[in-house]
Amino acid sequence: MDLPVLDHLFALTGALLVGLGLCGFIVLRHPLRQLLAVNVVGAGIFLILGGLGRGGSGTDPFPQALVITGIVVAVALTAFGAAMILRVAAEPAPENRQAGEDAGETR
Amino acid sequence: MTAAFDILLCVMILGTAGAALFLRDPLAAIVFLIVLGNLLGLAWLTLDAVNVALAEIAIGAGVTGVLLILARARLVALGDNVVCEPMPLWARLGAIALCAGFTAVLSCVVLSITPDSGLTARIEALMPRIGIENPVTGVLLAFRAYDTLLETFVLLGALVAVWSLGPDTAWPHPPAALRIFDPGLRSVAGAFGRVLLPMALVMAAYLVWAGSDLPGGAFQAGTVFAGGLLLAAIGGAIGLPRADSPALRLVLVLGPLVFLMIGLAGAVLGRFLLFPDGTAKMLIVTIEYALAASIAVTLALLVAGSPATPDKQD
Amino acid sequence: MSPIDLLVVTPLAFMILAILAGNRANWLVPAIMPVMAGLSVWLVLLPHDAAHVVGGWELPLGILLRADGIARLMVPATTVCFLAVGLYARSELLPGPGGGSARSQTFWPMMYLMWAGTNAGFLTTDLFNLYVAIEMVSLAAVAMAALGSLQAALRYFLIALVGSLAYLMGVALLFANYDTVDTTLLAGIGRPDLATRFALAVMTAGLLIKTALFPLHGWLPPAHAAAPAPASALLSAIVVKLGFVILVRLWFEAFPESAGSAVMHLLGGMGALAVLYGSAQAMRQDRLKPLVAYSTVAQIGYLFLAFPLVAGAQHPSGAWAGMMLHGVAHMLAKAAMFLAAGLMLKAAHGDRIADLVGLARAMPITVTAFGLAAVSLMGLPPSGGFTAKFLLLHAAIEQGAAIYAAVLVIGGLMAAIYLFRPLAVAFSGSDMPAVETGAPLRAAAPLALAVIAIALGFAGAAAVDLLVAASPWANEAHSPPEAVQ
Amino acid sequence: MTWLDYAVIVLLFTGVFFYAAGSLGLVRFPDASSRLHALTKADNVGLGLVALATALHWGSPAIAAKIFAVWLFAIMAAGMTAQLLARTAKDDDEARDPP
Repeated sequence: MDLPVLDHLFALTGALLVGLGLCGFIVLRHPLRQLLAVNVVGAGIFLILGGLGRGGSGTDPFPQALVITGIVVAVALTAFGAAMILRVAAEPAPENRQAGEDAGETR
Repeated sequence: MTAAFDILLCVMILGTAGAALFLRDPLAAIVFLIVLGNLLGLAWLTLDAVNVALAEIAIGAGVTGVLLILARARLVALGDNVVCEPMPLWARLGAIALCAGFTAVLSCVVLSITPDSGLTARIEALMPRIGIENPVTGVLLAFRAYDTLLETFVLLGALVAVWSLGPDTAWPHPPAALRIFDPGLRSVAGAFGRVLLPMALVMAAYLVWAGSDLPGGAFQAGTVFAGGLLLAAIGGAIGLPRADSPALRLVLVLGPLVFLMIGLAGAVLGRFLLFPDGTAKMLIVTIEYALAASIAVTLALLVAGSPATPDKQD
Repeated sequence: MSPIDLLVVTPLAFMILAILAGNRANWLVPAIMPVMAGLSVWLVLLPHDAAHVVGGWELPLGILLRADGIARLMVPATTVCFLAVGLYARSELLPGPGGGSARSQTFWPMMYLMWAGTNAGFLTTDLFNLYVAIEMVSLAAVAMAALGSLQAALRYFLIALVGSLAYLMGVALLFANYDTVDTTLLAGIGRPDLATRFALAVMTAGLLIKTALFPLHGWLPPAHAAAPAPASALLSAIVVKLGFVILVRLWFEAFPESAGSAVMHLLGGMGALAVLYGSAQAMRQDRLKPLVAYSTVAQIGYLFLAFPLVAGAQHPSGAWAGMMLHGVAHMLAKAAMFLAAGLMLKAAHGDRIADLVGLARAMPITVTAFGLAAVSLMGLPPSGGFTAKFLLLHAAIEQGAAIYAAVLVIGGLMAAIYLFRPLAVAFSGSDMPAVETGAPLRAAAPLALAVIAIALGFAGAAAVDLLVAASPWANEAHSPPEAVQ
Repeated sequence: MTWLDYAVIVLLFTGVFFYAAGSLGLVRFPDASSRLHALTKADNVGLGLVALATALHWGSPAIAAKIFAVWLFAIMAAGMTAQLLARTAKDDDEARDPP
């Protein structure tokens, strides 16, 4: 089996993951599901980076390190996003408290 | 044979991703995201990237999965059942067409780039100067230590940001308890947590130590210990700390602080983050142990969430 | 030791100190002021093109930090803004009698994180390092926006996340294509192939989302208008500028060959529409902070309207100086305006423009600051805004770009109309409303910022010389990109 | 191929068979307790066999020890989750139709 596409197999899978995740982000209307979709897009980007860094002498450690950094940043942002979604859900009252919004906010 | 395995793996990855995105039941979707994370870990193993595989399974599947399951459970408790209103058909078709077009172009772009080992040779040539064997740790903590330094502050900042979201009445109380309330369930989970916590500590220490020469490192180790902490908290073996506890804050900033101090010591000697010859390994391992401790506590508290008003607990 | 590192390390160290200090974190502001001011001066005094790799690891593995012209300009300007905002926030976020609130403890680490992130972004030449810097800034920015409106912050967060991922995808493709993510290396080897074009397209789209250029601006007005005044000031003045600076680096420094005239005019056209749309929306607002927020949408437009003028000029130094000066003038004036607006709204009984009646008598210093900031934003002489718009207009006329010239003039007129309204109301009325006078430092902060924005205009010639010396074309023989002609 | 290789192959296939049987049970059995019954028992046997096969294949005591640790953790986690699932399922059933 030496189809040329096999060299690109994981990178192409990554590209399709990005596409799927993007589609999910647009179609899903709940922020938690969108957060999940963003994670899928991120995983796809990482897989592109890894798949294209694999050549004759192994997988390049450089993109591997970038991916690990990316995964950690992604989980930090996911945690913050989830906390924010929970807070928005806990306060369903619309946020347009009109008068003195700013004055009240910062005290 | 391997090609067949790779293709099967990629098909499973895409199928799982589809399920994680488009299943109607949110809990099932999150479970499929966890499965996706594990399959991606396998893909990274296939690519000989064991460090990434560990990070992907521990963080991408493990922590993210727990985080989303917990968020969903709390949303359901608030009366939001996390089900999306379906979009009108034309909008869905439009979105699908748009993404299909985008994916097609992206695939062409990916195919136009020849995979190569890139900087592998350069990195191998420089590794003897650091005195460790794992090239990924070398990139993370020597060549690109500056990225990693900033990233640890992103993690710390995320926790402070999560704290800032708590309602005014909640500060500085601990997050809503993670522990199981049913006494029978809790006794099982608690016993498990008590057994696992020391084991997780040992394993984390080993992962950092091994990380200089074998796959592993501060992030993977921190995540493993964070998992132990979370299980212990779920079983009620440990409680969650208050946000203003000085001891907690000291642990949280320990890793970034040690990293920053060692970087500044290098600056005094000539360059920020310079490791003098012969000391690189010692300094890297020091940084990694401090980082692993901070990362473990930070990740566990990120999962636990914002401070909660006390009367809502129990 | 070099200020290039310390400008990032110092805010990070203060972030740690702020976390450890808890309720006493506001005492750190006076401590960081002289340090950062000194480091900024040191940065400006560095020899031209001072640069070094972190830890002594050479490119392409290491990360190159560099004090180029843009950094020399933007870092001191952000320092001034952060210092003023820090002083303002210090008196606003004093912990109450019953101990601190979450806000008074978490604002400071977030502010220092944002500060470190912007400085890291201005000083690095590495595209992946920039990604981490962008995330530092975005995280802090969303957390600050969430102090005002959680819903607006959540929307901002999700959109910013997509923007970051688009940028990250571009970085991934560039690395796979060139085995480096350093702009100085890419500048030598960039080739206009499919992968590069696509990477540039997605990165630009992602950064435009973060910079809120029309029509990707939807998240900005609610988030910036609802946040507390110091947060709004940082968001509007500084956060959106980081994306702009990265775009400038990308198009004019790393890939000048790819900067075809079609791309430049696309960005310029979006910028022109942003000026008109943002101004029109600002004119329709009847509340003060949304007005100022829509003014940001309009003012960002000028930054991108300048792209085709810089790319198309025979001697891009004039247009370049105009673009950069506008960035700095807007940064200072907008920070001043949001801080002044915060004080005015605290004194007034509502958040509508009509509620500002008589404030000019009650709080003359604050209204003066608002007025001076407005002068710079309108582009009236003498002000930094005027010099910037004059340089841009000059370049547009020289190139026969009638549409851009017309937008520059019309945008200035519209700004005059929408900014005159709150001022006219503040000066109207005969009786003086009773206003509690806050800490004097709080009123001084916006005034100082506005005065510096005006002073940029007086120092016009010197500033322009500095900016021309700072352009990527200053030292090199090569003229602007040849693709554009 | 030595006898060891044959042993490894036999162990692997038996292990995979148990996994397949467990998964089939998970899909086909009607209620939570019988599904758990299929999954936990069959999968633990499958895991043990696969772990044994891997240890034999590598033939190094150090690696065998690590694989043993992996097996131990997996068994512990499976045991605990099965307990939790079973108790929760029982509570749910009792809540749905009280005895």
